[in-house]
Amino acid sequence: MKRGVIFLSIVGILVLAAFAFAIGEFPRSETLYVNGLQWGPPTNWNPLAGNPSWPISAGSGRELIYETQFMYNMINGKLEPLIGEKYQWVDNLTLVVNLRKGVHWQDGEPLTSEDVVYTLELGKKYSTGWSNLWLYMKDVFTVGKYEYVVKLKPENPNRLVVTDMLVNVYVLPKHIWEKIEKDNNYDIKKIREFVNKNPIGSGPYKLYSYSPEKIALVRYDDYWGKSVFGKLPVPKYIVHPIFKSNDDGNLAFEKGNIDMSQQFVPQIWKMWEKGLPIATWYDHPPYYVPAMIPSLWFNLHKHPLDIPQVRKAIAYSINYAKIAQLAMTKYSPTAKSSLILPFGGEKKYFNEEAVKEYGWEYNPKKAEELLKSIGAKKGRDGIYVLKDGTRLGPFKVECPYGWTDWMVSLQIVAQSAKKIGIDIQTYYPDTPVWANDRMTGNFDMIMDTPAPNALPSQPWSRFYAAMYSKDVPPIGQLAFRNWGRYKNARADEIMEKIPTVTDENTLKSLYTELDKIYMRDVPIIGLEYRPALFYEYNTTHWTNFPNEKNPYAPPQICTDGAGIRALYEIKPKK
Amino acid sequence: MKKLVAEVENLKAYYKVKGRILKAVDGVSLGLRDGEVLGIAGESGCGKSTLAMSLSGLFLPPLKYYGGKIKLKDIEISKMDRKLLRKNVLGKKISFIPQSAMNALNPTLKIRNFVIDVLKEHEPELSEEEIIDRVEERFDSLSLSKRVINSYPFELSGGMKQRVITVISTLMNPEILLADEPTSALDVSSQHQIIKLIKTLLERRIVKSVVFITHELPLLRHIADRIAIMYAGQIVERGTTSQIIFSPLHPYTKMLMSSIITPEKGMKGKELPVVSGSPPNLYEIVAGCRFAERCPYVTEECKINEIKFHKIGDREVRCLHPLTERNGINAAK
Amino acid sequence: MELLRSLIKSRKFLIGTSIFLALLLTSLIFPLVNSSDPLEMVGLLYEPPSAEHVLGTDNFGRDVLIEFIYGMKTSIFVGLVAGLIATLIGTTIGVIAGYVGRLTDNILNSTTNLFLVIPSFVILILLSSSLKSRSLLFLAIIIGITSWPWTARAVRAQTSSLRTREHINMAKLNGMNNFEIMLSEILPYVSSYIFMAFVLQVASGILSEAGLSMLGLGPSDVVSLGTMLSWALLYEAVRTGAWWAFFPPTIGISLITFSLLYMNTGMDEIFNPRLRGE
Amino acid sequence: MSPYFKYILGKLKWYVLIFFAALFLNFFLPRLIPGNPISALVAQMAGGGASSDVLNKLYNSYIHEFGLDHPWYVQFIDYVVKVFHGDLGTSFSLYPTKVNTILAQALPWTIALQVPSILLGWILGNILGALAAYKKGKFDGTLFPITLFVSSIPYFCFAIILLYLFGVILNILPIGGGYSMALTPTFSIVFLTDALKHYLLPFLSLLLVIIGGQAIGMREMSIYELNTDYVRYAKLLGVSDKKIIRYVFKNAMLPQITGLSISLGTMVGGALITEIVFSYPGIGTWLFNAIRQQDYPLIQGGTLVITISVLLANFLIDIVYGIVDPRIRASQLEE
Repeated sequence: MKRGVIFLSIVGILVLAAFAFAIGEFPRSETLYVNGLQWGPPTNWNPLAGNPSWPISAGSGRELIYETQFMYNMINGKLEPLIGEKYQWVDNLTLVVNLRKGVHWQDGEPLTSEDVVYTLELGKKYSTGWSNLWLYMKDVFTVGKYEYVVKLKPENPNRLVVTDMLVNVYVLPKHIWEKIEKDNNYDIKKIREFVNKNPIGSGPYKLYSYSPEKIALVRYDDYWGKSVFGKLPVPKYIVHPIFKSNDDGNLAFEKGNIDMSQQFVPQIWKMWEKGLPIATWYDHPPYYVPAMIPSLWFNLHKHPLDIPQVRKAIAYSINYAKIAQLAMTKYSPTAKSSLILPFGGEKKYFNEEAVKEYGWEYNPKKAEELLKSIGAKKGRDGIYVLKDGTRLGPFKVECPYGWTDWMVSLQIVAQSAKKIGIDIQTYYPDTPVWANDRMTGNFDMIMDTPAPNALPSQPWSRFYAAMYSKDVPPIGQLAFRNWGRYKNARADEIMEKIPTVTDENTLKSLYTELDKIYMRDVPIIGLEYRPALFYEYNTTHWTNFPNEKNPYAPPQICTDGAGIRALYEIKPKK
Repeated sequence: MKKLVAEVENLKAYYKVKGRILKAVDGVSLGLRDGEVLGIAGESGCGKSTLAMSLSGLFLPPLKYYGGKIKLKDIEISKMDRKLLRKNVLGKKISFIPQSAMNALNPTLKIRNFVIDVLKEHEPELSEEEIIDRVEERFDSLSLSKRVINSYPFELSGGMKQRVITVISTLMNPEILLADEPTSALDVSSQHQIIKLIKTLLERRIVKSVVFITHELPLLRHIADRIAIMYAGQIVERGTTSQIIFSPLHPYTKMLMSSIITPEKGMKGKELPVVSGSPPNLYEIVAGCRFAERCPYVTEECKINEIKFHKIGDREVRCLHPLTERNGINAAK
Repeated sequence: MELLRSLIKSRKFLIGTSIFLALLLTSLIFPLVNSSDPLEMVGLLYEPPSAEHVLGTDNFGRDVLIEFIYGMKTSIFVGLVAGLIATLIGTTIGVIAGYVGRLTDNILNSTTNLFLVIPSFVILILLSSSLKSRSLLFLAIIIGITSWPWTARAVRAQTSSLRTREHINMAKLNGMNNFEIMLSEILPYVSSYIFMAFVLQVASGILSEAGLSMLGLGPSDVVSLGTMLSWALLYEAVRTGAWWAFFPPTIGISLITFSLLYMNTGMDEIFNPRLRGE
Repeated sequence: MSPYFKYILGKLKWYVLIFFAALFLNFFLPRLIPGNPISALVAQMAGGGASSDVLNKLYNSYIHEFGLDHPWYVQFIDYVVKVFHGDLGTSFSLYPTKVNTILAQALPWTIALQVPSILLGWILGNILGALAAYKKGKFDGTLFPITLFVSSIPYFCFAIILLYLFGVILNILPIGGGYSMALTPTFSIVFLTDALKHYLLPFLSLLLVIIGGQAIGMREMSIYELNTDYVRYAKLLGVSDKKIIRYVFKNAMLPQITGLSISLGTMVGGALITEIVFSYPGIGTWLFNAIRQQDYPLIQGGTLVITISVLLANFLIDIVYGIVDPRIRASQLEE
């Protein structure tokens, strides 16, 4: 009897405790749910580790915990002040940056130019994501508490890459990281293993909790920006659930459990046609703002793909409109034959006439004419054979399994090519295999995006990733760009020149010349235009998200770059 | 003449498989007297095992009862409720020794537990100790080792298993023991032991009468008092042991007697036919004598009507042209 | 001949075989009648069934019905080849282990058990991820070489029960060598079991292909029922309610497997009369 | 030494052997996959425009950190030594998370999903099979083809159909994951009911297919046993049906126990796919992601944990089997 009473009371206490635990960890009206920015479980928040988790991960939560000096606005290509107040190239080799006064870290310490210089120098000391800066930077030093100067190397003065640094390198607190360095004996291997569970940044949010299923941030109410912007971000919590498949994430978004999503949702307009309170930046095709060019790369050292006419024939055979419609479900305008985007910040360099004169478009007839012009004949199986007896195929075209829009794009490439008489077969290995094939040049054709970022240095970065030949080892060894091993002295020369030029007219003519070389040699074929980040929102719980008609912030998912301004303006529904 | 302990009249037991009927026992009549061993012989597939099963009154599907009577003294068991039959008759009044001792015992059950299960079924008031006492006593008296009781079946040799089964079957002193080829899978010395055991059981009146079924007609010489020869679901000849063995009337009996019999060990259910030719298809029985196909003395007359029993002296035979008793030459010629 | 007659009499065998043959023949004859390329992209993403596309279109805008029929052919092909390989390896190992006995048996049987215990599907996933060429034949071979242990086990059991039979002893006395004995005295006696095991292996081969393909490890450039499922899952057919993308392959795989299992049950009842319940 | 102990010892020897073979396979199979895990890792962290030199350095430092620059036998010995110290290494793709940590998080989900579904499926399947064999006739005639068809549906197809039916059409159950994103795993009613909701579909899809497969096996075994001589003999001795069914059930169960131990590997394999389809946070999902990422330590750890669990389960079954089936002990005596 007695035992029974004890047992019952234990059960009772447990039940009560259980309820106490479960009630409202994240009140819905104070929590913004986002997804599509982190796929695996979180591992660390260490910017030196190489693969930090959201929001430290590259290009998806740049101003939340740690901040960059300026905020990039992908719509107009401008750099907006944050920690940095202004920057100026005083001459071709000297950059002067002024920081805002009164910025402080989340532990109360002031943020000064010491911190910025220290951070940049970490990249010199260790292999980090921003170590490449030191290929172009000679020196960096402070001038007082709120100013610092970057000196470029006269032999390699790349202003574009150094400018990128202002919007994509997190500023780290010197007083904390010095200690971490010391604790780990200045051994980068050990420093990388540092998980940084409690990152101290300068931003408006702190890491609240994490598990393999989600990452939660909580607002830091003493944020320095409160006085500057006059208010704090509205959501008290930002939670990023980690879904294991697109399905789960998209369903949660559809149901309103996710407020802002960066996932690829095929045919998203069907959601609002169903009456759901869902929207994207544009309410019409292409729905998102295009920023990158996923492309088809050729192995330029494999016969017969080393023949430009063969590559160009393939370029003519591809039905770009179909890719935009079917693979991208209308999220892409039909791709043009240029490495310069005809939109946004780089539109000014796009040369319509040059593209018309030297470029290609979907035209199967022209493709076959081109093949015939180099003496190719159709074999009995319907596939062309070159004069030297080389059959055009079977070529393997490769992209990672699970990258759904790419998989469809390549299916269309294969089917299009088959129709004009080139045998292309799709191959979808796992991501590491694809990544490795790409780097070692172990492919016929492979799909990849050159320089997949929205950065101030575009479209230079794109050309550089696709065509710059210096430091690129031959096929078989690991390369880290220019997968096809393209080589052209004049192109290299132009690419070296562009980052040092300030005159817009010169720049335009240089880009046009570069683009003409690209169209002549066809080292890669742009297949579609893709947004840097998908941005779709559900107004069930939060409203006043920015969009084309209310463009108070760019579509940078409310948490990244200049897009973070949205966090101050969205409103809870009740 | 001793009194009858059991009587079978025109028993019909057929197999019904997928709508077709196999007439395995097709009108058999028999009488079993107190204290005697009745031998039933025939080649495989003649229905003798089915007859043995049917005599127990338990028709296990797909075997079905189609007519006739089985009378045990005054009880008519052929139409008895199966539950009552199993409770009151089987094991107690009629008991059975199955053909292959090899698989007749549950491999995962000790002899001891099986015996308890069997006896409890019939005498629920007995305690386990009493049962074991009684069984041990019985084993002792039949000079079988008591240790066996605590064994699993697979720990016993084939001959031993068969003897154990014989003892178990007779634990409740049944009036009739149906022995279905109890020796067919055994070597010669084990065969002798079993036959000796059955004789002992009879002498001590533990069982009153035995029906001994075998395909080896000569074997019956040492044990049976009377013999019935079975062919194609019917008894074709009946008589005393010496009559059947030494002066068969039916040509089939003669053939059974004269053929060399080589039972193959371990090939149950696949014994070679002991006589040339094969028995008729029991699904579609032809008119006339069922042996006609194989009979060396067949005449047109044989194939017309069903052959009835003919009395020749005190003997009965289903044959239009029985052999003479003296030299086996067809009497009609 | 008599075996065949008794097989035909088994309703289960008959039903199973007719379903299987019907599916197989459809998949073989259809391409002769209709020359459409199953890879042709005739529509847009997940168009619902219409008069033009009876089963709608899939994520690539392809006609699901045509894909389904070609997919069935692929799946059956993989199943047959994998089944054949598994049966060959399994029979060889089973017969040798069962007949030779002793140490050979010990070694072979231990190997067999090893492969039975380790989840073979995991090995299958690892092996097929390591394939550079995702061709149909390779896939079938890999499935075959990971699924033989079941056959080996069954054949070994049958063979060792035969080992002490009279006719084998007689063959030995007549100077036949082990190889000849295995070939002429054992194989014929276990052939019915081998065939039954083969049927089961075909079924399991089809399932393995479907499982692998569903994880994205299937053949490239060929439609199989498994790849159809994989695409449906990858392209969110379940969430978007495009049932026509995943229902046909599901039914297809299940029907083929069911027909083979039913066939097998029918045969089992004939070869093991006790199961007939008579 | 008692024969039973000898039997167990004999089995144990054999399991240790398999364990080592598995250890070996676990190490080598992942390394057969072409390409290498580091290029993906480096590619992932390198924004566009980074120079070859920097990335090259990064690449080499990772190769060194992960010990991939050592010859394979050194790596293998290192791995084995670590395994015996209970250390499964550090994940590549989730660097610097320990494999132990990841698996410890995943294992409870897998066990909670698989153990009950396999056991319950086995028990229910056996009862159903025995019932079908015993009742025969229409019960069996309709039940058998249905069961066979259900067991012909692959685990994952079944999972997809259940997902569509309950998750999308009826919209009453979640379509994936282990629990709702708004919750944190705690011991609370809200959490438990939520987890249960997520549990239902994967559990059901496993359960039904396992029931089907087991019922078919049991039906066959029971029919076989029902037609054995000992059943006939017991009947002829007047033993009641109740007792006979007990004999039959027990004897038919015995091969089913070995059957369970043998098909455990297959079942676990099937359950892994189910986890993947339902994005269930168990070992299967992790293992699959690890394979996709060529995360050697995580693949090795995952397959090792699965192999060990299957081996352990088999060993347990062997012990039980030795107790229930006297023939096993006897056969051990003969040797």
